[in-house]
Amino acid sequence: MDRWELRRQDYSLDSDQEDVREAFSEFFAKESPSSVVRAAEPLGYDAALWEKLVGMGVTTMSLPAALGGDDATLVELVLVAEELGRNASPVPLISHVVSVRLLAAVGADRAVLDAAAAGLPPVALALAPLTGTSPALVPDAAIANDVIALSGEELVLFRSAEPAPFIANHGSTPLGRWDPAAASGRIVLASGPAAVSAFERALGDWKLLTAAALIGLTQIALDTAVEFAKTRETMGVPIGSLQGVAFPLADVAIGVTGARNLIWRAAWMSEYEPQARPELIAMAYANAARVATRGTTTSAHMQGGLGFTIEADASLYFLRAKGWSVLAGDPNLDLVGIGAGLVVAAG
Amino acid sequence: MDRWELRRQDYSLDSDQEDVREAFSEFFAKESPSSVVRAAEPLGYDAALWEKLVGMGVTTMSLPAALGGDDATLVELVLVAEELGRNASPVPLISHVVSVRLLAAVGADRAVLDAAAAGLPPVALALAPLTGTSPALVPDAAIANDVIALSGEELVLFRSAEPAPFIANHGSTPLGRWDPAAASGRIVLASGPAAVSAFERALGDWKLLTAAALIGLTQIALDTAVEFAKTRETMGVPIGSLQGVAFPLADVAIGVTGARNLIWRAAWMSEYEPQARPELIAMAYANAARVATRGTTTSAHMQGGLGFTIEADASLYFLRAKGWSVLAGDPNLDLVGIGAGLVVAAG
Amino acid sequence: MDFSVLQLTAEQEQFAKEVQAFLDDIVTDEVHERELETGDGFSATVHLALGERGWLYPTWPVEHGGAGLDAVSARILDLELHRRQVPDITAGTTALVWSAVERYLDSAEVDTMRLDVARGHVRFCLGYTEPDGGSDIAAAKVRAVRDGDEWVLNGSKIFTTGAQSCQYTFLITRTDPTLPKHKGMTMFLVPLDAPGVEIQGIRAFSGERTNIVYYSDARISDKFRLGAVNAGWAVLHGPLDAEHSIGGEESGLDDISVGRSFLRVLERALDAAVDWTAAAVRPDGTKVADDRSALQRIGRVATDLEAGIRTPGPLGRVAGSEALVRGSADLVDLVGIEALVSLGDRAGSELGAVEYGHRFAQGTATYGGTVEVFRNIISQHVLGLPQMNYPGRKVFLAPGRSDAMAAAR
Amino acid sequence: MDFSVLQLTAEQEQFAKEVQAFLDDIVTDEVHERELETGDGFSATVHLALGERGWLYPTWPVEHGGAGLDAVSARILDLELHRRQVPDITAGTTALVWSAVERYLDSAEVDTMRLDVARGHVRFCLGYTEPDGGSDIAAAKVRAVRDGDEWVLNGSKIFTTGAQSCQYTFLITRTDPTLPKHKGMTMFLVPLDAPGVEIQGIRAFSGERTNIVYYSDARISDKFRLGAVNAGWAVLHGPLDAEHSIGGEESGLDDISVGRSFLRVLERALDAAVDWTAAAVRPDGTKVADDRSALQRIGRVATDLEAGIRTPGPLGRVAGSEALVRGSADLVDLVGIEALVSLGDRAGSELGAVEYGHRFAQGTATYGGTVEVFRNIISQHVLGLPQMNYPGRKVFLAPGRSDAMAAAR
Repeated sequence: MDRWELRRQDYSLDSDQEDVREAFSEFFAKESPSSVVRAAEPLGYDAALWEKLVGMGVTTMSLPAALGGDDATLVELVLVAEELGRNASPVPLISHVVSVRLLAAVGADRAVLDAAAAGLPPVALALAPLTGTSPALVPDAAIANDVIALSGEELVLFRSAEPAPFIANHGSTPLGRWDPAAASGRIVLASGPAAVSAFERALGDWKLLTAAALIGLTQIALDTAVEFAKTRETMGVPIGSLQGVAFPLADVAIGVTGARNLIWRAAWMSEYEPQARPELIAMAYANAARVATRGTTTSAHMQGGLGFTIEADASLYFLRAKGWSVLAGDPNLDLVGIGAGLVVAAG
Repeated sequence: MDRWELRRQDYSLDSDQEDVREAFSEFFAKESPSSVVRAAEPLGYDAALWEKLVGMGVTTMSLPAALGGDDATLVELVLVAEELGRNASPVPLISHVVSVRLLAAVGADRAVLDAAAAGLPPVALALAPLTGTSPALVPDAAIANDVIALSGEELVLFRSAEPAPFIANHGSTPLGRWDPAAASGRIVLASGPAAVSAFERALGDWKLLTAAALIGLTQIALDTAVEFAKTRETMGVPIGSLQGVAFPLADVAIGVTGARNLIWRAAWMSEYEPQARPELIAMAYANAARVATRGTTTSAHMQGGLGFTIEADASLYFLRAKGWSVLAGDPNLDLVGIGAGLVVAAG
Repeated sequence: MDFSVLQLTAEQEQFAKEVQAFLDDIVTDEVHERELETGDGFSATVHLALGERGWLYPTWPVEHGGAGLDAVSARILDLELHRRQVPDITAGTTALVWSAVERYLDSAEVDTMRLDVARGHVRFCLGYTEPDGGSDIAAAKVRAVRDGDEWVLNGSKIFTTGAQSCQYTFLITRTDPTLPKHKGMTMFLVPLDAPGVEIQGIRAFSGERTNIVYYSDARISDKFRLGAVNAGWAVLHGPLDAEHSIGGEESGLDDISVGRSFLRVLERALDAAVDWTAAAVRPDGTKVADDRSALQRIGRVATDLEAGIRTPGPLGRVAGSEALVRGSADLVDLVGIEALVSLGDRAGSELGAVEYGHRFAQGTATYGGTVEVFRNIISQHVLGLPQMNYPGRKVFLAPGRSDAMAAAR
Repeated sequence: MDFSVLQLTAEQEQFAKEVQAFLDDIVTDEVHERELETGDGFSATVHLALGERGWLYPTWPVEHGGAGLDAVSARILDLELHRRQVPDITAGTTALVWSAVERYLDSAEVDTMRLDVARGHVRFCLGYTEPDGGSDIAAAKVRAVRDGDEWVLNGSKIFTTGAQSCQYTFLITRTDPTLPKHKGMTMFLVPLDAPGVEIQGIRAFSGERTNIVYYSDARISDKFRLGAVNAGWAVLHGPLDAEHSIGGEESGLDDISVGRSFLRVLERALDAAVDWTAAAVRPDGTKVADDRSALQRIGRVATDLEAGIRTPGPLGRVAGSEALVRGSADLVDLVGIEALVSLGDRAGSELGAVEYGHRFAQGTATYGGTVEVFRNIISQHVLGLPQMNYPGRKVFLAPGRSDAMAAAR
């Protein structure tokens, strides 16, 4: 990589992007307060909320206009995903949007694409390639009839009459123990290298959107902790005036701010120059996973014993931060991949 | 490992051990103040100081009485090494003592052993097995004529007319670029599996003593920073009363205290039940390297800009902490070994 | 220095067998299932069965309801209870409070109560923290107002863990708001069945239950006052210092780290993750056991665990919590998606220990004072750093404890 | 949002070539050798040569001694200077001070001085910190006493970096000790050749040189006073805010992180360690490049580096320093014993960047205020947390900056 390349460093949002952010910020704030999040536990799915969100056009916004979409880019999608995360919203937005983009990218049959884009029920994506035909844990499979998976050399849309059995989990997401052998239909979307590269691109999209959601989650966790620290007193002073409280929260702010910009940059590059810095996705994702783990832990902790209770919203953020960040497996393997890429480039 | 084994947990020193600790504490405090340490830079060797230390019997104390020693155990040696570290003392005590123990363990010729035990000049140990005959960086080789090294299947004492050329280095230790091909004499001490196991035992001893020295270094760095924090004021209060200063220093204290006990336990086990928990040496060493890196960094930093100057003793500790902790290579590889051992035991 | 395996006498060997057989009998699956469901930190059947044998306070003399055990036998029993994960929070709080009760309650009452405590029929919880008070115990606002031979209590306490399983709470109250913060407090042993006392459960995301206890014109007899009126801070200090400081009495037998029990949770999580690693195959067909990046992280967690176990007293309290918080998160990462499956949905797999560990970990940074409270203690009493003169300055330890802390260095 | 490669005009392309040719000429090996030896952070030959072309303050109009460059051309020049590691500390301090000089010095003096500054003949350093004062600048004790049309200075300043290469120091003094801390201070531009001014060098373990400057009855003309008597805190604030806050002017061209320059040191160390990893073979014959535990750590450092570059303003200041401090230590570990060889003893190997990085890193946690100062700024101005009411409370930022900070969030 050329460390002296003359690139713009413009992180500002244009007015369309500001509008997208604001619209979804308002939507989630209104429709998905923490009471809604709690009511959807443990499954982590509010079908009515999802239906409203589909009504906002979220499932098609990033499709080309020719396919009924709005040509939104990954940059807009990460803005939406952050707002989702900021409300810990119980909707399968990320895997569904990524799946629909994948169907469009591989030129899936228009009927298949349109049905998926309709969003009801959502489509799930198996984040790890299938090994044999044994059941696998698949995010959102507990609420989806259709699951897209890389199976050997083929990218396949598996159809089932019923969603997979729900497995209760740390982050209250609609995790299913999904059995490819139980599928009643099987549509091959691509095969050979095209299948693998389409899958990897989709996995990259998923990681970027999940990174954004994790940062939204961490931002709200931080905001909650800051409010607590402003008002709670110990030894006659607000706890937030103590460096032992303020400095760890400042570190969360530092982490969140850098992580957000790194995600934006990775999304922009992924959209406009996907070959230029492919490792940025892995960096944005692994970094967000770490920032979220630490940030939500710190934010819950700074609320003392209260932050450890299920009544505190801090608990929602803490559990989801870890619960979302390992759905695609160990995020540290992304670091290994980054290191390997650098060493190969140098070798 | 049996996590429920009924073992004693007695970390107290007996009176002999207290005497050893006190004697060397006094010796180093008197003979090796920081002015002596600075005067010996960059080589990191004060021959007169070393001669005095040899006079204390340090080179023979851990030999069996039959070989002219005092039957001191690894436990006493780690106490001595910590005192050395606490004064950043410019003497090759660790590699020399380990080398002499190694000579005794392999039943080296009495003349060879006695000459080595005399300590003048010191004997060095190559911490990595030789690869071919190319020159290698060997700690203390810049002041030693004799270097012990594992060469293929043989453990060899190489003799040279002159010490290896000194290579200036981060921690101001007598690092030499030592060339086995330039040796004028070559005494085979052991061969085959016996050579490897003797070398590994010596390397374990070296790691334990180095861990202890690193902890001594970190303790004095902490003590120095605490004194500074008690007296230095900002915003009308002593900086040590600010949690932003006090908490990181408390973390150093926690790290040092646990690391010291872990070293003691590893030394005791290595001496009395070397087969029971062999990974304790790697744990004690990798942990000490990390605690020392962080602890001396924090301690220097808490002295602000002054802690960054070469005039501050903090600089002596900071540079040596890293400079001593990678002499045997990447300490993180010990963590890989620990993990591998656990997984093999479980598999 | 001595880390040798204990050589048991024939009697001790026999005792160990007896303990195992007894616990095999009373610590049933049902005990653990009930604990998972309720989060009580208490099993009445086990508690009473142990009390029956004098094994709740096993070193107490037999005539006081103990079993007169020697230190080694007591350690055997203690390890077996931990190994079987016997819910023990209420046993712990009862023990903490008893030292103050024994010293300050009317001696006739003490004599009556001692056997009930030893047998397990009387149990105590801690009424320190208030809903808006955090770790600043000396800011207590629950009011106690004298009315003849009675006191009238009003206010509420939070984190009164185990109240639902106890007969009394060890309550710190404000009896004179006009006096300086630490001078106007009085301690009581409050019967939890008194009218006006209401217990409301709160669940932590670890599954543990704690409580808010409301006092609404609750009336208690003056005989339940511990120590002099307005001298409550001194009464509190025995149990508080015990909670804040070195656990073992330097017996050379006990674990030296106050955080040892947290680290047992990390041990279970680590062992489960190591077992998983030994067997796991990734989708690409490679074995996790061959991945040195995974092995390095296992090595790191195992090392932090070992260092934590070796860190004494309150320093070990912080080291243990930090090792668990960080290590459990690392182990979830390592195992990945399979680590997310809830303990209850796991049908016997050991991996639940990883998921549980990550939830449980967070509470350990708060129990008995946050890690920040302990860092303050270490800063002042181990390092001797100056104390900030906050408007409502807190005294963490009685003066006498400083020396013990410094000695722990 | 735009991260595209800049499309240069023909003129800009031409300018880039011109810059390269010119710098090839003036930034010689000798310049770097001298810097390694002296730690001055300054090369007189390079500084004057840049000044001659108007490239010290390249966006200044030509008539002021600048080169009237457009923003893109200025960025081209800036990157080339960084790429060639041109010693630039004194250029930086001069730029910080100039804004205050221009505003507060007598306008005739300013007009005289401007061209000399632009040409590089007049240079400024910062006289803020005192030997016993730490980062609390407002605690300044250096006394300035009026004597007719002169001021008499007594006291000493530390960390006056570059004083040995400068003509003036931007000095904060105490002119009225009876007024509250922030109200009794006055700023001066002190000629360093004035009698009674003595400069004494101090070396950092990074090799950088800084100074203690002693003032012993040093007399300076009142014309060197900047701003009103006792109004020094306001005068100081322009340069101090610039140092503490967002570097670029949101041009969309400049690096957003105040810590960017620290991270260039980490970049060099990382690149060297990666090159080493690609080739290194361990004594057991395995390649380091095949060791996933090594690759993971490289990936971590590269990721922290990338995140640091993306972190804006003072947040990036902390992120950059922390990434460098942690990352450089990790890279020394990775490379092992070969990483210890001193930069000077390395005979051209790139690995010196790792060893140097680990030494240099530590200063970045202190420059322009410690990372703790910046965490305070972030706590108060980004998070809006309440400020402790310390006896000698410090004002980090002028009130107006709060909004800019909040906007950076």
